[in-house]
Amino acid sequence: MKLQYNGEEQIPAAPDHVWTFVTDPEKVGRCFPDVLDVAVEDATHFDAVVQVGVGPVRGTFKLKVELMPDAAKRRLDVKITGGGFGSAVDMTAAAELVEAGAGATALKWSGEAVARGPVAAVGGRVLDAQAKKLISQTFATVRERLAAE
Amino acid sequence: MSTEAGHAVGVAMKRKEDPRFIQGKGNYVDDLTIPGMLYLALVRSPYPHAEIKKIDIADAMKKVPGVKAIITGKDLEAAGLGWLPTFHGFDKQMVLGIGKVLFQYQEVAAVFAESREAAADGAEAVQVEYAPLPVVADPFTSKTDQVLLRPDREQKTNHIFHWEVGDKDATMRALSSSPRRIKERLWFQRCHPAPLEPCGCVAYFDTMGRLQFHVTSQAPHVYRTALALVTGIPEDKIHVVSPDIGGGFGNKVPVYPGYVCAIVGALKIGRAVKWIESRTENLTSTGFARDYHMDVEIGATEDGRVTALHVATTADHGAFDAAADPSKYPAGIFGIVTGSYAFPVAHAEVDAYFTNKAPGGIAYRCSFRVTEASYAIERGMDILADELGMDAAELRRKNFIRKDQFPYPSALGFTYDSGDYHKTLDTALDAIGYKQLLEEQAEKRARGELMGIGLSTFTEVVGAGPSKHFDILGIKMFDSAEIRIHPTGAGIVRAGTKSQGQGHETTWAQIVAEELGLDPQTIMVEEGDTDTAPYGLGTYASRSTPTAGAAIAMAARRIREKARKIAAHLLEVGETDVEWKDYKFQVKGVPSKTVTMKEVAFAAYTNMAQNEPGLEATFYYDPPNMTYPNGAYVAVVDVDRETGEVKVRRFLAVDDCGTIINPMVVEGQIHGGLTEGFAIAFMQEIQYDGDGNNLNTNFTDYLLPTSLETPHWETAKTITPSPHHPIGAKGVGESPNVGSPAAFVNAVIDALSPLGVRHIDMPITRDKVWSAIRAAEDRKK
Amino acid sequence: MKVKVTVNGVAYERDVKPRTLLAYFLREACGLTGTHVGCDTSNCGCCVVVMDGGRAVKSCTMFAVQADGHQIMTVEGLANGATLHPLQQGFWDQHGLQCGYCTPGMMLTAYALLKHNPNPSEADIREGLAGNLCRCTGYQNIVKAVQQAAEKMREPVSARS
Amino acid sequence: MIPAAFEYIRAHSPDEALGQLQKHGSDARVLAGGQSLIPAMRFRLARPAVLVDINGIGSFDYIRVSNGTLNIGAIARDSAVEHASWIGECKWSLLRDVSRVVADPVVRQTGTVVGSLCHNDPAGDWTATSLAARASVVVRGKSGQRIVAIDQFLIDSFTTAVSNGEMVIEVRFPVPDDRTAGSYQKVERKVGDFATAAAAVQVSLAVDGTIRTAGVALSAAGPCAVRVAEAERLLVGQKPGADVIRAAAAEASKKSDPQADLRGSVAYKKHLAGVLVARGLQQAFERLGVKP
Repeated sequence: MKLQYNGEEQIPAAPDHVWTFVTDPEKVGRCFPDVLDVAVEDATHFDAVVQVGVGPVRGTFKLKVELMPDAAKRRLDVKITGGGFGSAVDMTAAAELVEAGAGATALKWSGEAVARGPVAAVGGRVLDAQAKKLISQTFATVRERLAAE
Repeated sequence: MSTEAGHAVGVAMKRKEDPRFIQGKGNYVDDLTIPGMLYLALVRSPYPHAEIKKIDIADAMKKVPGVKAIITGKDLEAAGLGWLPTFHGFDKQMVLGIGKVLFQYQEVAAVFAESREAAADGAEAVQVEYAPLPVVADPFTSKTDQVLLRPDREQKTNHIFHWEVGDKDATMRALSSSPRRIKERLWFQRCHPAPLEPCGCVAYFDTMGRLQFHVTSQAPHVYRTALALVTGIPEDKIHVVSPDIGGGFGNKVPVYPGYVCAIVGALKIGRAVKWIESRTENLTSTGFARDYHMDVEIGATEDGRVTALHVATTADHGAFDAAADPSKYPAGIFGIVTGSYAFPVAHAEVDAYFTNKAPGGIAYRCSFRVTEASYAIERGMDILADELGMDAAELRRKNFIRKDQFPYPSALGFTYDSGDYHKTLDTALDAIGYKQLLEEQAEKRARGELMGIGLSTFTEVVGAGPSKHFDILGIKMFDSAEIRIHPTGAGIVRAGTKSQGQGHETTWAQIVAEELGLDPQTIMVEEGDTDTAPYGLGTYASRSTPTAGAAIAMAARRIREKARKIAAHLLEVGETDVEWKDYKFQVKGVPSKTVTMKEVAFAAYTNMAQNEPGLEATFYYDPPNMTYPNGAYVAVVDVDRETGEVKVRRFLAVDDCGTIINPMVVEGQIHGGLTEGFAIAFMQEIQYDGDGNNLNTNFTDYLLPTSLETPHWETAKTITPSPHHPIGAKGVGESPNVGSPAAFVNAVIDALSPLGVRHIDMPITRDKVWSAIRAAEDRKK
Repeated sequence: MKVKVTVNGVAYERDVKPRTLLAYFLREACGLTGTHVGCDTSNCGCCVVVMDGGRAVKSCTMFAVQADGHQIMTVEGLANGATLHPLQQGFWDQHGLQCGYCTPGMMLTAYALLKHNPNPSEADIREGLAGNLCRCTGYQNIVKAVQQAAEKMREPVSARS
Repeated sequence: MIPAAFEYIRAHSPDEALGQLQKHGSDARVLAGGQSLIPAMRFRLARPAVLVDINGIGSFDYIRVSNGTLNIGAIARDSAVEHASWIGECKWSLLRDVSRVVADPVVRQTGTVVGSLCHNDPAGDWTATSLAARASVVVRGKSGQRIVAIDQFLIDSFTTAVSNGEMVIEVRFPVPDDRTAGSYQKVERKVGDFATAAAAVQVSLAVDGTIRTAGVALSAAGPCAVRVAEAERLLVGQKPGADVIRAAAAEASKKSDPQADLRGSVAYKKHLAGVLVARGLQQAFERLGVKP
């Protein structure tokens, strides 16, 4: 099953500042909701373990994350592969940074998740809620962290 | 109920196998426990098409208590067991993924452990790294060969085979010169037989080093030979036992990777191994059925006489060609597609392709692709009737093969044995009150209500089959029986078939009893044990009665001939003076001088004179022809415009299966087959999305009807015995499943036809009906 | 965990893991293989047993530890010695089974149904059995079997053969 | 399919259950009927470390009327509602309808009303019913108990107002007056399936024959069951009739925000929401002897 989401966050920080944050594997990795562990491999790759919890469904997802920043430092593509529960979940997310007034950035994001295996087959409706949460909360947390800086 | 000697065929005798089932004493494969037995769980791929980068078994081996061993495709390949020949014989299937996986839920690693729990935990702990490959999710994409799915094959194409029968040029000429023509694409969706007992096995090597293999197999002898060929174990060192089987419907014909893994594990570890698949595994990896996209074209004269039939099919065979079809028939017996009609000329062709889906193409309660064929012609005839504005019954009647034309050579090479199609149809129309229904429908249509009447007047072809045409892995499709009559007149019959609920323990005894004048209650039936039963090809494709049933009758007649000699001795006359009359031997013309088979049996062991002692016989029956059961089915439906719900108000099945051995069992088979036909028409489908994900992996989404959805069935019969079968029986197990889907669909389309709806593919869901109604209404606006 | 479950009147004290499903407890710890498992989603009903005399439960959707201290009846407990239960007799007489795999669960669901409703109509029976799947019979003869049993069970005890 | 290992605790009293839930926090789940939880555990989608079984708490097994509400305890089975002595009364017709179509007849003998609400499946039957009947839920925690209106209880798919360390001990349905009737309309692909679409309605009439109160809710029409407040508003004060039914149905279709799945397309499900609300209202009025 394929799921698609999108949204926008208004961040009270300049685009360059936001860019530095979102392209830092350690920082962005820690913005995943219910993240248990982040292991940075190099500047654009890291592994993350996140706790999954929607209703009765509890467990962990092991995710391999690749950051693909563009040269203009305004668009970041993220490829996430991994899974849990004997199933595979592949996600892609894209964030675009647009200057929104003085010292503010509009972070426009979109995401897509493809789940395969028992999770998709049995827990599709649960997974929908989870994938949405994973992607939307990550960007919301990015905003919160930057706002707090 | 008579259980007296003789008069056994045609009696609604209660089933002899039932006492153990109703007391929970059935003996299914999962009921078997061997001391020290290990459990096997399979690791399966979540990806439909991917390279296997790495399989890490370290955690599973070290951290999960109770895991004894794990094997992968590479291990099997090294042992020469990486691939398994499919029954169709022209392809092979990976036992465990080697290098890559080709369908979602494909087997990737086998975990052997001390308990079910440990095996499941171990399978979960195996880590597999995949690199996804482009997915081919339908045969039309496959056709382009843009992604080559099977580089292991010599032929570098996804095209598996092209098969055709009939005169194409003549057919095309006849079509183009026909004043009226219809053409429609009909998709018979992918389904799964889903017997309630999943597949499974227990394998172990006994103290003599012999493989003891207990397995849910509809064809145990073929398994033994196949295992000998695959593993190199001499065939005498393999003992296959099919215990009680909780439904088969074709699902339990192929050999599955789990079986091979269990045997390899038993050999490698030296302990018994049990593998019982879960429902998810059953629905996602074992033999699917159908998945035929059929372009049907029929030509006709203005007054409704059919002139030609052309059917071009694109078949989706999944990742491996595991269709369990006879060797010379890659599209099975699809040539029966001319149905009950006297087509002067016809042509059928099938092209099959690989896709990233589970392998199969098995005969699901059907004689090899006959269900697809029957659906094509019975839908086609209705579409033609609609095109001509002619009553569907009238069109059929006009084109039926007439009673006086049998044996009838069909345009596609079959010789139909017997039938009286007009009588069968008339019986159905009278019984259901067709005229009144048409009147009611006319009134309802005037009020805008949607009521439909659907017909299906199908002809089946079963009993594969004559050795000159039919074989599986080279083994001719005869069947066999061995009968031993004991001194007291009791006896045992063993056959190469294997009941999965069809009631052979009762019906085989009835045939023996009828032929020998014995009490069926004292005739034991044994099947499924390759050490004791004579070689046979098993039970599927409605072949048991046409083949083994015939073999039993013939073996019984051999016994009767031998018994005649002993009877002559007992009656103190010459052998030629003894006749078999009223289930007894009698001195010709002297009704008072008789001797019963029971008396003869005793004499065979105590007073046989110069005759060979004992009373037993074996018969291998090579059928001279197939049998051709037929039927006329009528469905009456009401459609709810607002919700798209279809209510099957009435359904009448008139079947002609020739001589009936046990009317109660036959009726039970018809009820069951109609229920599966209903399920196929309205509920059952294995769907894949465009990414190759299987969407119907358990009974929450693969819908089997309950007692509440299932209609009430009405049945009736005509009897036209098969002229070439020893007792005139034709077989019935599958007719209702073959014939009924078209009746349901025809009824729904008939209900919607005033709106201009011409066709809806199965399964006919509420959403599809509602959408069709809405689209039709939009067109009118 | 130690549990004590009374099955068909016999107390079974066994040590089980919490995750052991009741169906496997009955089949493997008690050796009562008449209870079958046909799916993973509680749809098929092959595993139905009767708990505490009147409640039909799907034993693949209950843990053995939950049955601790309770009474379970399986298909093996239906007959009274050599005398078949009217449901068993009904299924046999009416050809209410073919492969036999769903039969135990079907009979036990019917058992609980008849406790609540001793005189069910065909519709009541069809509704009551809708949590059990059968692939062979098309249900019609199962309905007849339950009707026959209900009729038999309504007779005064003395009138039963 | 075998669940992952877990610790099993059988609670013998409400306090013991709460104590265990508080001790284990998010690792623990309450096991009542288990008819959704155990299948999820067999697929290893759910893998709670601790299960707190409340089936041994006899004091949770009740259905009784008290202070103007019908109270259903935490382990009262769906079938107990189905077989309740009063279930044939017109005012309880919504509960009667729903109690006959939840899951399947065997699952209903183990599944519980409260458990179903706590599970909060998007296609649940008791959730929509509770909205239409304006039920409330008694949630118990460390600091005593609170009563949560159903509208505040259902938060999102599989998510409710119950926090870690809390549990629901009861659901309360206001006892309707005698001029009340309801209806539950469900389209399902087969018995035991989740609803393709479902509608719960409950209406009461004033002495003058106008609609005094109306409850209209949908299931399988969004992340969780949803009240169609617009439909309720336009019904109240009107005489039962084809026009108001049509208008309420239109509001229901508008409100429905379903997901496409194997059960049907978005368009079909939205359409069904309207059809089912209309049929539900029609039936409820007929049950009150009014032919709209």
